[in-house]
Amino acid sequence: MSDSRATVPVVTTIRLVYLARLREAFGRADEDIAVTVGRPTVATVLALLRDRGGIWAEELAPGRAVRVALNHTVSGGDALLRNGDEVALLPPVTGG
Amino acid sequence: MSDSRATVPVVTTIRLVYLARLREAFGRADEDIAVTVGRPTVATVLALLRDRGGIWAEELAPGRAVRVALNHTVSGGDALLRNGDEVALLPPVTGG
Amino acid sequence: MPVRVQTDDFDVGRELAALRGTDARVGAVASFIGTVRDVNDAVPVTTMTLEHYPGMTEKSLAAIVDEARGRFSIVDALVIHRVGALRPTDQIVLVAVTSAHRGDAFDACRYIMDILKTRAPFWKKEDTPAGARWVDARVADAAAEQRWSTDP
Amino acid sequence: MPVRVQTDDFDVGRELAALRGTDARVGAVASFIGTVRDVNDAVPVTTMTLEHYPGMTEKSLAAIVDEARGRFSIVDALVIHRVGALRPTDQIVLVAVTSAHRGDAFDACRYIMDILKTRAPFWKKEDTPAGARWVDARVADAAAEQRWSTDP
Repeated sequence: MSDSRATVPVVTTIRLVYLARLREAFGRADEDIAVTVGRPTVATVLALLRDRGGIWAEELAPGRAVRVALNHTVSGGDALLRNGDEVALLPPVTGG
Repeated sequence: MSDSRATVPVVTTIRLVYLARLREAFGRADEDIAVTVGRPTVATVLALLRDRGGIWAEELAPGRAVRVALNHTVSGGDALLRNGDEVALLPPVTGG
Repeated sequence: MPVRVQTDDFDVGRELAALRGTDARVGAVASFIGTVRDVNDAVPVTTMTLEHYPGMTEKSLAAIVDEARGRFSIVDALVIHRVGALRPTDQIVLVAVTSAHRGDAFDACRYIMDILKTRAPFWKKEDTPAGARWVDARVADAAAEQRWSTDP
Repeated sequence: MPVRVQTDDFDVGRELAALRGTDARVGAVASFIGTVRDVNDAVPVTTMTLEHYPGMTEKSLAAIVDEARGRFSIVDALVIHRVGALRPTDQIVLVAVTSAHRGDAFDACRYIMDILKTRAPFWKKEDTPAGARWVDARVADAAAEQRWSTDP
């Protein structure tokens, strides 16, 4: 019993938000994804998105100028994610 | 006759303007002075004023921060003066 | 509230008067207004749309103002940034800073603008004769931000 | 006329709007307002009187604006300086500059203020509890002017 409980995958639901040019490139403003990896990070989510291939792999290729905001604060790839977190992908900003 | 004409002193009339603290120190806003020196300069006028002694010698002593404007433009001591020129004495400015 | 994101235009005179209030410690008010030009990178611009990331934008602007407060001796600061559809000559952004002395007012105002340009989540999309295009980030803006990190 | 000396107050919003006009080359408006503080060098100030040297003042301010035009890429500039009796929180001076880009607008606005402070023939006399006193020129202002002469 305790063994079977340990093998039930932990699901972390993350809200993804795509801004500006990325919203148009991906054809959506936001989505929820379920991450089943243990202790998921921002990098985990980016890898999952790249695995979709096509425009996803292209826009999120390493070296592309995409910033990530975790719960409205700019974040690095190793930030740990918790259920309900909001991860936004931001192209270079051009306000002011 | 030609000799006596040469000895008639040339008179250059200069309008002097005293600004701000200097106006109060000298007790006057402006005055006209007649300079009889040939080819008078700004320095000539300053020397004449210093020769008055007292507050004049004190305020216009070399090294004091007094600027001179000749016809509304800041000027050095060797600027030549002509009849009707306006020479203003300016304490350090404090506008803005 | 020193930070606002809004679609409506703003009245600079009224905003500066409100920021100054009756505070007689203030001797200097530095301000900056960004406006829409009718040409960008040599291409005519007829209209533009400014979008942002609600929630993060206000947080980001407030953090920039706080950093300015930490770096410079200022009395108060205001940032207003518009979003939505804008046309040439429209006002986009107002940054205003009050201080006892002009050096801090100028520095803080410029600092806020420079950092806002590279960090606050706003994006411009321009309508041009060749179609709509997202504005590219300017290298000059990154350089302007960098300038502040070499300060003591 | 980009330079005015007047006893009347000025309306910043109206002045900036007039300076910008409908010129869609303008992308940046930097402005500075100097205001009367109620304390100077730790002494309370109740009122002050600003005097100037009529004729030279306008010429001096116009020359400073011309120098700014020569140094920076600007569209237009405005300087308004008040004279006469002023009280704490009153506006003293407005310097505003329009440009395509913010760097030139900020630089030119600050340049004009820095040079105005050390060259334009204005003098402040403050009324304090200990009596009236002419304001001393500030060392910091001379340093601010000097900063510009080390530029290329």
